[in-house]
Amino acid sequence: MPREGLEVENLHLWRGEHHVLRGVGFALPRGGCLHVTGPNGAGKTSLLRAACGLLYPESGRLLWDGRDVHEDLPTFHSVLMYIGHEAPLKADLSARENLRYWIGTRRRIGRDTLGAALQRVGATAWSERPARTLSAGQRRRVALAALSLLLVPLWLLDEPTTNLDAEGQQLVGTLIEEHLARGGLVLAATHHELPLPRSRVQRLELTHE
Amino acid sequence: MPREGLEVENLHLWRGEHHVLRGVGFALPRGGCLHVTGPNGAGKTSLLRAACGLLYPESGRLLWDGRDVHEDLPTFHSVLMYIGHEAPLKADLSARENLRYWIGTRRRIGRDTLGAALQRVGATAWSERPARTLSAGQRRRVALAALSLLLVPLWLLDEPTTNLDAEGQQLVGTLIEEHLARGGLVLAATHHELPLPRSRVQRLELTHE
Amino acid sequence: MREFLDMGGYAAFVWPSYAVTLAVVVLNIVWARSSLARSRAAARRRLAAAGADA
Amino acid sequence: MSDTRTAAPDAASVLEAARLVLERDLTLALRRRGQLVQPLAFFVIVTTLFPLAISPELARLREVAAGVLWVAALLASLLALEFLFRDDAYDGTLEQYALSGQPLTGLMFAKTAAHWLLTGLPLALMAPLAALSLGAPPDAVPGIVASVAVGTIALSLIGSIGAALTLGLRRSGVLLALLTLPLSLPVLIFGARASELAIHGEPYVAPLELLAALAVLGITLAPLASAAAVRISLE
Amino acid sequence: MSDTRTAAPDAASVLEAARLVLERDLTLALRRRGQLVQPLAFFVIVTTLFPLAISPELARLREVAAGVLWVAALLASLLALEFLFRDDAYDGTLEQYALSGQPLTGLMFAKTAAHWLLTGLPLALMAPLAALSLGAPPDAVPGIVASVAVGTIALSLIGSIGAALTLGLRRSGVLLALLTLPLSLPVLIFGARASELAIHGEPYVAPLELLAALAVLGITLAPLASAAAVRISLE
Amino acid sequence: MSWTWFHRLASPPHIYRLAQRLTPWFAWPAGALILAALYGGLVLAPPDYQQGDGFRIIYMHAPSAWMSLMVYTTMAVAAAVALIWRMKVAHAVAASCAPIGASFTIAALVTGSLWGEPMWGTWWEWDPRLTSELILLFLYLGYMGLRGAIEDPQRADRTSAVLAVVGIVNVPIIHYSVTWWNSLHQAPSVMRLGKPTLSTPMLVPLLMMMLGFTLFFVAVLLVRLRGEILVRERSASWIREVLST
Ligand code: HEM
Ligand SMILES: Nc1ncnc2c1ncn2[C@@H]1O[C@H](COP(=O)(O)OP(=O)(O)OP(=O)(O)O)[C@@H](O)[C@H]1O
Ligand SMILES: Nc1ncnc2c1ncn2[C@@H]1O[C@H](COP(=O)(O)OP(=O)(O)OP(=O)(O)O)[C@@H](O)[C@H]1O
Ligand SMILES: [Mg+2]
Ligand SMILES: [Mg+2]
Repeated sequence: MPREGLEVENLHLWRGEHHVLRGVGFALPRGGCLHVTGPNGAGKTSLLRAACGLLYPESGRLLWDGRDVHEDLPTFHSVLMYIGHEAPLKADLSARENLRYWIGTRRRIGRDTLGAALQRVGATAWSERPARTLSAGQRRRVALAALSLLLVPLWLLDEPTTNLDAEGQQLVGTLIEEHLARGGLVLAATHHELPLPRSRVQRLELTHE
Repeated sequence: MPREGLEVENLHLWRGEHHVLRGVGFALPRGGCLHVTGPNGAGKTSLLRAACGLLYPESGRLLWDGRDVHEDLPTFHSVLMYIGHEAPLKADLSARENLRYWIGTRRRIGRDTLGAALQRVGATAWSERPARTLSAGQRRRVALAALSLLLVPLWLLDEPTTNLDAEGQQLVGTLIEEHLARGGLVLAATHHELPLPRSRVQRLELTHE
Repeated sequence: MREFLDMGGYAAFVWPSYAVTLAVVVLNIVWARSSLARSRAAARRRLAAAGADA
Repeated sequence: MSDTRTAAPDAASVLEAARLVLERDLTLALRRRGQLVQPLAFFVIVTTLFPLAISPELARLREVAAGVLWVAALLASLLALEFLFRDDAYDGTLEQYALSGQPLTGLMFAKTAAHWLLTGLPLALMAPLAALSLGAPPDAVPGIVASVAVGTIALSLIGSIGAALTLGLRRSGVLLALLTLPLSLPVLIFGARASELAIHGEPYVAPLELLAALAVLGITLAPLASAAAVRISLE
Repeated sequence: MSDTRTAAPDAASVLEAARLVLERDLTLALRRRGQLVQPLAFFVIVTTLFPLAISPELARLREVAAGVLWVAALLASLLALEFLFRDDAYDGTLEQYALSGQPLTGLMFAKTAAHWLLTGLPLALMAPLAALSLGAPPDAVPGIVASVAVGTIALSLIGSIGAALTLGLRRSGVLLALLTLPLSLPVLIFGARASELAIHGEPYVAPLELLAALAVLGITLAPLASAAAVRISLE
Repeated sequence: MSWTWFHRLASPPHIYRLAQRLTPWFAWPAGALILAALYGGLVLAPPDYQQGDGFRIIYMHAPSAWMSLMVYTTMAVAAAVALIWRMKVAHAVAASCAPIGASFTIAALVTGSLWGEPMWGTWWEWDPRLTSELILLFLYLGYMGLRGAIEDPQRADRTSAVLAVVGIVNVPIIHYSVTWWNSLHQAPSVMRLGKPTLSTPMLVPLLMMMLGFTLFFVAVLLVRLRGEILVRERSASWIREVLST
């Protein structure tokens, strides 16, 4: 029987002239959290983008529940959520509208659910203002709301705690813990400790060369 | 005799419909470092942008060496350096070229000086690559190099440690300490501790309302 | 010979056509070889740089 | 507990997703008051430039009316195109579309439809006015409206390919024109011929059919090509 | 110790700063191989569109040659304009210019000069070819080159105001055209008249002088206006 | 299983060496055919009864025009293969084709123009055949411009491949434009179903020239291909080997 979860085998990835990932491999079971660390330019972002199929590795395999994801990318994409360095918000739409159009392409979503998610990230006060006027941390919080709305199994988070205040960082920890408890998988890259009990977290340290 | 350094008196700033800064004031003498903290959306970025004259406050005064800065903005600008949430890099230029054109509009700069600054931030290996291909932390490091090249008195830093690895965060601390030692002033906003001895740092906590 | 060169009065059209087309042929040889030489030089440089790293 | 294991029962269908994409683009355009009138205004200005640059005699103008009209429509459509994908690429929206698990082709089709609704359709409604001011007879109006409406569908579709191809590139404006204009030439030729025939009161069905054929070809091929190009641009 | 107290002795002068801004924009354009030929290619394509849309007869084309030439030049200049400030606004460069302690007017002037060198000048050099292919006589070449060269200076300057004004706005392309075109109308009219006179072998000095006057007016006013607009956009 | 030979065949080192070995087998016959066809076309073929010696432009024009279309088709097919199977070698083929095709398109336009002046009394006419051939040139230029504008070689490959595939719609338009629209341009005389309409002494040099140009294209393509493969290859070991020779 194929193993459940995400498996990465011997990944080699080039970016331009640069051999960034040299044989990275790991297995992330259901309910597992992998914390990717490493110095600037080690390839954390590249690994995350390769793991969601946005970058195509030179060699190596990427398996979801035992199946090569490149055989059917759309299906793989429908089980994952990737949040990069920047929250993908439209400057002219409010936080609420942004969420509606962003999450709406993936699942049906009611007004109440949306309101609850916004409230959870402390966005009620500014959820109707154009995203252009939001502060850096507020933008991040909208991304967190999106995350909490999509109950897909695999979360790929690039520096999820950036720009967040102490309470926001704690919220990231809570969201991740809840996700793990319901059998989700988290692959997160940060330079700081994840706001989680250490025992819950596997680590992968990328290095130069 | 007017006092040296930066003084902010009773600053009131509106952003759109939003009264963000309500009577903020502080005095930052030569060699002083002010760490602005506060929850997301408290107005840290707004304060920094107002302090360098990009935002015009509703009321209150901003004094540099005892003179109102709005009387002669260009002169005030020539003594300060502001680094915002994003490093202002041109995607098609290399790190070295970016620095040359960015810093070059302010001071004459030799090849060696530039090389030394790049080396200091650990950029030698990737200083000739287009900025488009740099990782988030590498971009930040280029901004640090710019900072170290401009020996202007007043540094305004918005989350300077974002995206930096442990060593990069330490570098920020060292740069700030050196700057303070030569009589410079630093106004920095972060959610994390500044990598400096606590005794060197004044704190200003902004709150909602 | 002169008659041949005159091309029945069409010399001004025939010869330029031949010149242009044959020039394209020759230039293609030159360009292809120089492009290959450039790539080889670049590959050599890359190898040297990789060697320096290791 | 197990809700992360099975496909969510409330997953959105492609149609729902495409409808939301379309709605989003229309909302965004309407949000800026006056956004809607811009391609129109551009079109009107270009068609008024000509009389200024050439000659104000109506007889002479009528001769070139169809050509001017079509070149203006082509350029107006092109100018608006730039923004079809670019903002979405900058702010990461396209990335999320590509990762949405929905067929990207469908979402691209929705975006192109929004572009046509926001530029092509208003241009078609506006064209008669411009044509009349250039000396075309009132009888020509139906033919002109029909040809501009159908032709701009093809232009939007061709343009979506060009816009997607130039996504990663800064300063892509001129390159976009360079890539799109050659492919748009047939549209221009048939469109101008249809309008010219309409202006001269002759039957214009033949070129209009060719325009329609181009539009159908575009509908089947362009979303595929631009989805492929978008995916590549994210690499 | 005290080097933060006095103005640095190695401070760059405005001239040096402006030279660097100019050099930077030229470097950026040259970086992409082929960037330089793009406005040209666009210009050539637009001038080939017209014969297709209007009629291939040279006699008829010659009548509209000057107008076509100028509308194409205007649009080529406009398309390239979008990028004059937009990228710099996105990546924070303009902010740094505004905070550089240098007079922003000088830096704006340098940016506009770069724009002209990259679009206006090549257009002027290319215009004769386009004119000849549209049936203009060879004698008209000096007049056409001169009028396009001088006219595009004015266009770049006017455009810089428009580009700066629309900075804060996304989707600014069409709005930019809307703001810039009316201001560019005089340039278009005098330019087309000068070219037309040149094509018909008549003296074209009068409109050329008016073009030059417009360019000089632009040089004195436009950088001031665009510097002010840039500052506002940063608030 | 059955794919192993395919991948070995398409592996960069194999193709590189194969290209190196095959080049002379195309280059020399191409040279011989072109020289022979030149002699046949300029000396042996009799003057045309209508066009006199002016018709001899055909030996440059028709082969160049043929090349412009054939090379584009090759490029588009290679691009499609490369996109679908993610084959670097196919990308390298497509990239090698563009400059060759563009140069012969220019040759076709110039020779056509030089032929048009004496035959139709005009250098240029906005006729469907001529216009669509000009569009072909713009497509080649757009393809190369797009490649040049993208720094990352892999993205450049894949993006420009989409354009190459899309542009293929232009090829049948060029070919059939003479039949679909009534046009100034000659109706097909060689490339048509059934019997060619040219007389044998005129036809033979033309066919030889076309074949010669085609072989020439393959030879040039093979040379360029090696360079393009080198640019794309990451594994250092065989490059070192190849460069040492
Ligand atoms: C700039 C002007 C011209 C252009 C762009 C042009 C373009 C072309 C093209 C693209 C083909 C290849 C068609 C195919 O293989 O499907 C072709 C073939 C040919 N052209 Fe031209 N042409 C031009 C002028 C002329 C003129 C003036 C003549 C003669 C009076 C001429 C005679 C021919 C002939 C005989 C063929 C071979 C036809 C065949 O065997 O299919 N062309 N031309
Ligand atoms: N243009 C604007 N119009 C209206 N409100 C604005 C505008 N810009 C910012 N704001 C609001 O002003 C407040 C302060 O924003 P600011 O960016 O200064 O916060 P911050 O303290 O830097 O937050 P963070 O920690 O998230 O970076 C926020 O609530 C923000 O939503
Ligand atoms: N398109 C590209 N071309 C060439 N090199 C690239 C490209 N993109 C990224 N790189 C390089 O690949 C390396 C890995 O980049 P990546 O963004 O994955 O690093 P990271 O670990 O996320 O760093 P950070 O901590 O700074 O976010 C870096 O050295 C970067 O410069
Ligand atoms: Mg990263
Ligand atoms: Mg902030």
